[in-house]
Amino acid sequence: MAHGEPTPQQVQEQKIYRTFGLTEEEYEKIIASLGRLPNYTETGIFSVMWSEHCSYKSSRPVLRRFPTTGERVLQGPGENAGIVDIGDNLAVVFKMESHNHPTAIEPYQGAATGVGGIIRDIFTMGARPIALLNSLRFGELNDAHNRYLFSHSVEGIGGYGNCIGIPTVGGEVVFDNRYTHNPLVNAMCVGLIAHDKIATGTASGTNNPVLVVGAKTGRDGIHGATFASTQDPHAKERSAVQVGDPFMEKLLLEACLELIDTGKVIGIQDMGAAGLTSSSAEMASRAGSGLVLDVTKVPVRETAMTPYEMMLSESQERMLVVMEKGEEAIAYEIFEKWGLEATAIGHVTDDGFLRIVEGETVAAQIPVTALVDEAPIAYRASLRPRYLDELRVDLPVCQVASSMKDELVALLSRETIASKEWVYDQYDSMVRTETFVRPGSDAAVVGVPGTKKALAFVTDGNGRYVYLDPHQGGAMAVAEAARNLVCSGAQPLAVTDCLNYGNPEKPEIFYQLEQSADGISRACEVFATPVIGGNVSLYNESHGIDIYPTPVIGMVGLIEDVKDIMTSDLKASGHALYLLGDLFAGLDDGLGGSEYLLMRDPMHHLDYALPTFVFDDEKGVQDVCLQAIQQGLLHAAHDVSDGGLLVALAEMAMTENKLGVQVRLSPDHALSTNDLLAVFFGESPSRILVEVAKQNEQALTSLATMHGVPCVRLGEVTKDSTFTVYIDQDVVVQAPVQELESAWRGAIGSWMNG
Amino acid sequence: MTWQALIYVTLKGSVLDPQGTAVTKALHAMQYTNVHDVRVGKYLEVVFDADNEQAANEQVQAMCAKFLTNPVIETYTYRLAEVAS
Amino acid sequence: MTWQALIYVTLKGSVLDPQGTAVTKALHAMQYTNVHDVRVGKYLEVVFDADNEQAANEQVQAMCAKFLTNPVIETYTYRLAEVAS
Amino acid sequence: MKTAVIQFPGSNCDMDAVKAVQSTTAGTAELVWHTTKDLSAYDVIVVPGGFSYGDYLRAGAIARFSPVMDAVATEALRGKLVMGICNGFQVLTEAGLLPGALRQNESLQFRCEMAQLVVENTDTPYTRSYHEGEVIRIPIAHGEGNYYADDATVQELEKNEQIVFRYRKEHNPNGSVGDIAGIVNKNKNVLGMMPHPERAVHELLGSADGVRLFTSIFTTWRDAHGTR
Ligand SMILES: Nc1ncnc2c1ncn2[C@@H]1O[C@H](COP(=O)(O)OP(=O)(O)O)[C@@H](O)[C@H]1O
Ligand SMILES: [Mg+2]
Repeated sequence: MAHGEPTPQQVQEQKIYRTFGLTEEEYEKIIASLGRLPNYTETGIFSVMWSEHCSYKSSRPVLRRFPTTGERVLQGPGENAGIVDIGDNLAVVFKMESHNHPTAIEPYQGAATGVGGIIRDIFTMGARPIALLNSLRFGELNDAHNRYLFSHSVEGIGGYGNCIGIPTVGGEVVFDNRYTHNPLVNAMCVGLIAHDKIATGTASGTNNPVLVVGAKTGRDGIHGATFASTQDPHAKERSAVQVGDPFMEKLLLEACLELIDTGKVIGIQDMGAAGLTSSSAEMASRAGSGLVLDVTKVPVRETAMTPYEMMLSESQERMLVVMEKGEEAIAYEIFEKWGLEATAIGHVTDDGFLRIVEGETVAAQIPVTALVDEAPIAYRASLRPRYLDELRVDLPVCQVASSMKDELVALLSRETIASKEWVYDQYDSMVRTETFVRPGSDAAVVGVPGTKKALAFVTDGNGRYVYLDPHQGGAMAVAEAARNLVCSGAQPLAVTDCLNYGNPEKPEIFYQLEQSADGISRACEVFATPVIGGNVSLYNESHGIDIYPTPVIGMVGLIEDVKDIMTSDLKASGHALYLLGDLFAGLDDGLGGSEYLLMRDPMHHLDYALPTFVFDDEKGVQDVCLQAIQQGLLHAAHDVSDGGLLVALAEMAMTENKLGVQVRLSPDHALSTNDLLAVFFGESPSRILVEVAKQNEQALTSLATMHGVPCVRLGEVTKDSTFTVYIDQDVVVQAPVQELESAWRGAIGSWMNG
Repeated sequence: MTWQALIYVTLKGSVLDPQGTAVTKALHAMQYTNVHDVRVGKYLEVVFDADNEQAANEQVQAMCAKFLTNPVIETYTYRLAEVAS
Repeated sequence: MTWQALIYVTLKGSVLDPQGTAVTKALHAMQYTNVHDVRVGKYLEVVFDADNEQAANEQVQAMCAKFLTNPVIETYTYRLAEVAS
Repeated sequence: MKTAVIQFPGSNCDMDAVKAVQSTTAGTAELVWHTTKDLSAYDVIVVPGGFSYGDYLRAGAIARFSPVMDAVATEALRGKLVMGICNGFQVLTEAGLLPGALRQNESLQFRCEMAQLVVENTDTPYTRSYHEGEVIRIPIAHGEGNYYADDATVQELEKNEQIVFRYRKEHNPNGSVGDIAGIVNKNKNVLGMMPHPERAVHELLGSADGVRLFTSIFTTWRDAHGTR
């Protein structure tokens, strides 16, 4: 056999397909589709196309439940990224993707190539990328390896985004030891496009030429596939660490956009996981066509590469392009200007086969439908985990170290709550000069050139919540994302998601996946934010321990007029502070799921149920907030989330304006210490703090009353920079804002800078 | 005894070296077309104490494996010499 | 004839090396307290053709002076060896 | 006033510079590809920020050999205004049009934040609309912005009043000698600065303090040429 590879018979007899991760049934199915034994290369192609990563075999049935349509949706799931109309003949293109496993092995390159991959998904649609976000999960920073993973991932994300010149404008970071061995790195990219420039990944038109453009192909990431074992289904990803080249990608981005702009491109798709194999199969599948590709024509940077290696290589910064026949020269010219290669390697056929040739020899010949449409679905067993029925709903009894103030300071310096400046100051958040709200507020805001509009972006997810209540936790992630957009003055438009879970072959894990996806679906319906794309990352387990079920929601909102942009920092003394939503929700909800409980009772913090969440309450609070912003009533808005009420208030007070806060709570009965903790640090959802000028207080309260939303006056913004909380006449927390601020700002840096 | 280790770290041969590629291209543009290949790596000079040569060797290898390089993508070589302390 | 130049670039002694300081600190934190000093530089492997050793030496020096190093802040040393082409 | 904004492979603040010139002055600005060999048609040349050639080897090291750089040197010699911002500053030092070098930040990290600059010298074509000693807010975004020159060179710079911007005392974000953020050549027609004035041209961007840098350039040009 060519290249010293095993023969089809040997593949069968020695069960080589097992080392590729194919099961017995899957191998039989391949034989049935082909009507013969697959050769070595074909077996490799099937194995990657039918892998969890490419085929979504465990998650496909779950993903079908997402609402994916809406008035503004121009492109739902199925293409490289989804597209949503924002008026003026413009549309926003976005998607989120995970790069968890490579990051665990080589954090800098793993995170960097994750960013590179998601950017390609956006410009492959013809869109100009305008913003990046990232959602990160690591183990706690008191561990040196966690610090290593964290610092190098952040450096890699910055290294790629900064170099390519797309601002990284937002994201989130959570630290919890459940992620020690499986850090999560999810990257989101957003692009802008004119309606008539939308490109798709279709290989149509018999005889149209197929081009490989961008970087040369090497053996990156193929050994993994060869040695992957069925026991460790993601071993293949793990050994597949590639080095990214953001400079190359910047050139590729400019060249591809210039090429798409000529109107001579039939279809274009980036080469991500499973490189040439998946890009060609998917492009042919979308068009119902076939392809012939000659691997000897692919530009390579290593010698003696086999068809198998060529098809499975995951070298970065490459795209597959189908051009109008006879127009190839346009591509050659544009790519040459940018110092890149563009090479025709084959053409479109009408026979429905993906045919890989090596000069005169046929190396593989597979029906496209067999690779894509007939990919197996694994209907996983689902079982409600026992712990869910044993959660407590009473108030935990916490030992308060000394004062409430000290509790607040301790919470503010928790690495999950603390300022993420250490992270986002390493990202260029301003390049392109359209960033109107930089990282640090509830959502990032980026202007739409040539209009009065702006777009707001956010990523949100709380694995602990989803662990404690998969359905409601999923819904709450969507609600929090929407709330953050609303606080920034934006109308939520649509969602992309990254579903990070443990091993789906465990029924309890599959239950978490299924239930949380349902919760997300329900919430997306309520908030009218369809899911237009996303990504699934499974098998995030090691040593038998699975990560928290961690769906991350990326959401995009629209601000019709930049005058409505709102931030969370206080603006002026004398203004009033109000809470939209239930001030004393904590008395019923307790501290379940809260960061406070994790801090004070790490052994039992998972014993308590999540706060209640009611869609109507959430919707009401958001509607009032957004309308108040649009009516010009507010000067600041900030939602109450991680850390609870006092953390949110303190965050608002930490501004350059050197202001203070004086608030007074007047409960209708005396509160015990545990009651107070629940009110101050409980994480009941559906609440937003707002700053209002005196003359607008009346208007705000009437607006809230009209919507039946509780709206309580808490106190005022003060000139002296002190943070004071009264319960009736008693001062229960008092601290210089400066003291709170240094605890909050310095926490991560003090771990990282040693 | 005091030792100096000179450590040369490069990306593994099969791993893409974008920096090396860019430098090669730049040299070609500067008319150094006789240059075939450039690879760019890291160079470290580490001065440290160790009781004997074997201990010194062991420490260099341990530091490289654990911290100074990532064996997933990098390889290294080193030279070791005793120096006046 | 084909040559390989191994080029070691370091910051001049008078220029602070914050990277070296950071590596030293990290090694100390990992209990390698016997490490006195680390300096971090660049390492380049350049493969090129030249008619003879002198020409090869001249080319390496020219490339370094003009392009591969910045004499305002860096110095370099190199080793040269003939390799099979 | 015709401004050329040089575009190297990997430049990424090129459009930002074009937009800034257009929105703050009555002049025009256009992108000029790095293979261009003649810049005589332009009054002002901007070498913009970004990662020319990926910043591989050293920031600015490869770009400085681009064909366009000879033309930049020629126009600089003729007294035209040449301004390097961030990566542009790195390119100009590598090319020898400005003294010194830019090293990796002392923190070893890329830093992006609003910086506070003291305007040290208002007697340059770039700063005539500022007040001496004024503190202005201009963003930085760099990993290699740590300006270095040996003592003799720094003394030269001081003596000739070539230091244009310094970071505010105690607020030096990168460890540069003498808190230097921007310098001019002896002739004062070539400026290099790490902070990004083109990112501070509108209140929505968090500061409009960069506007006067562009209006200074425009006024200088107008004084020399009348209203053409
Ligand atoms: N990894 C990150 N990258 C960029 N910005 C981040 C990152 N993590 C947090 N931020 C920014 O810090 C601010 C606070 O984040 P977070 O506490 O998660 O906000 P919220 O609780 O409102 O969701 C936000 O503006 C966010 O975008
Ligand atoms: Mg928020």
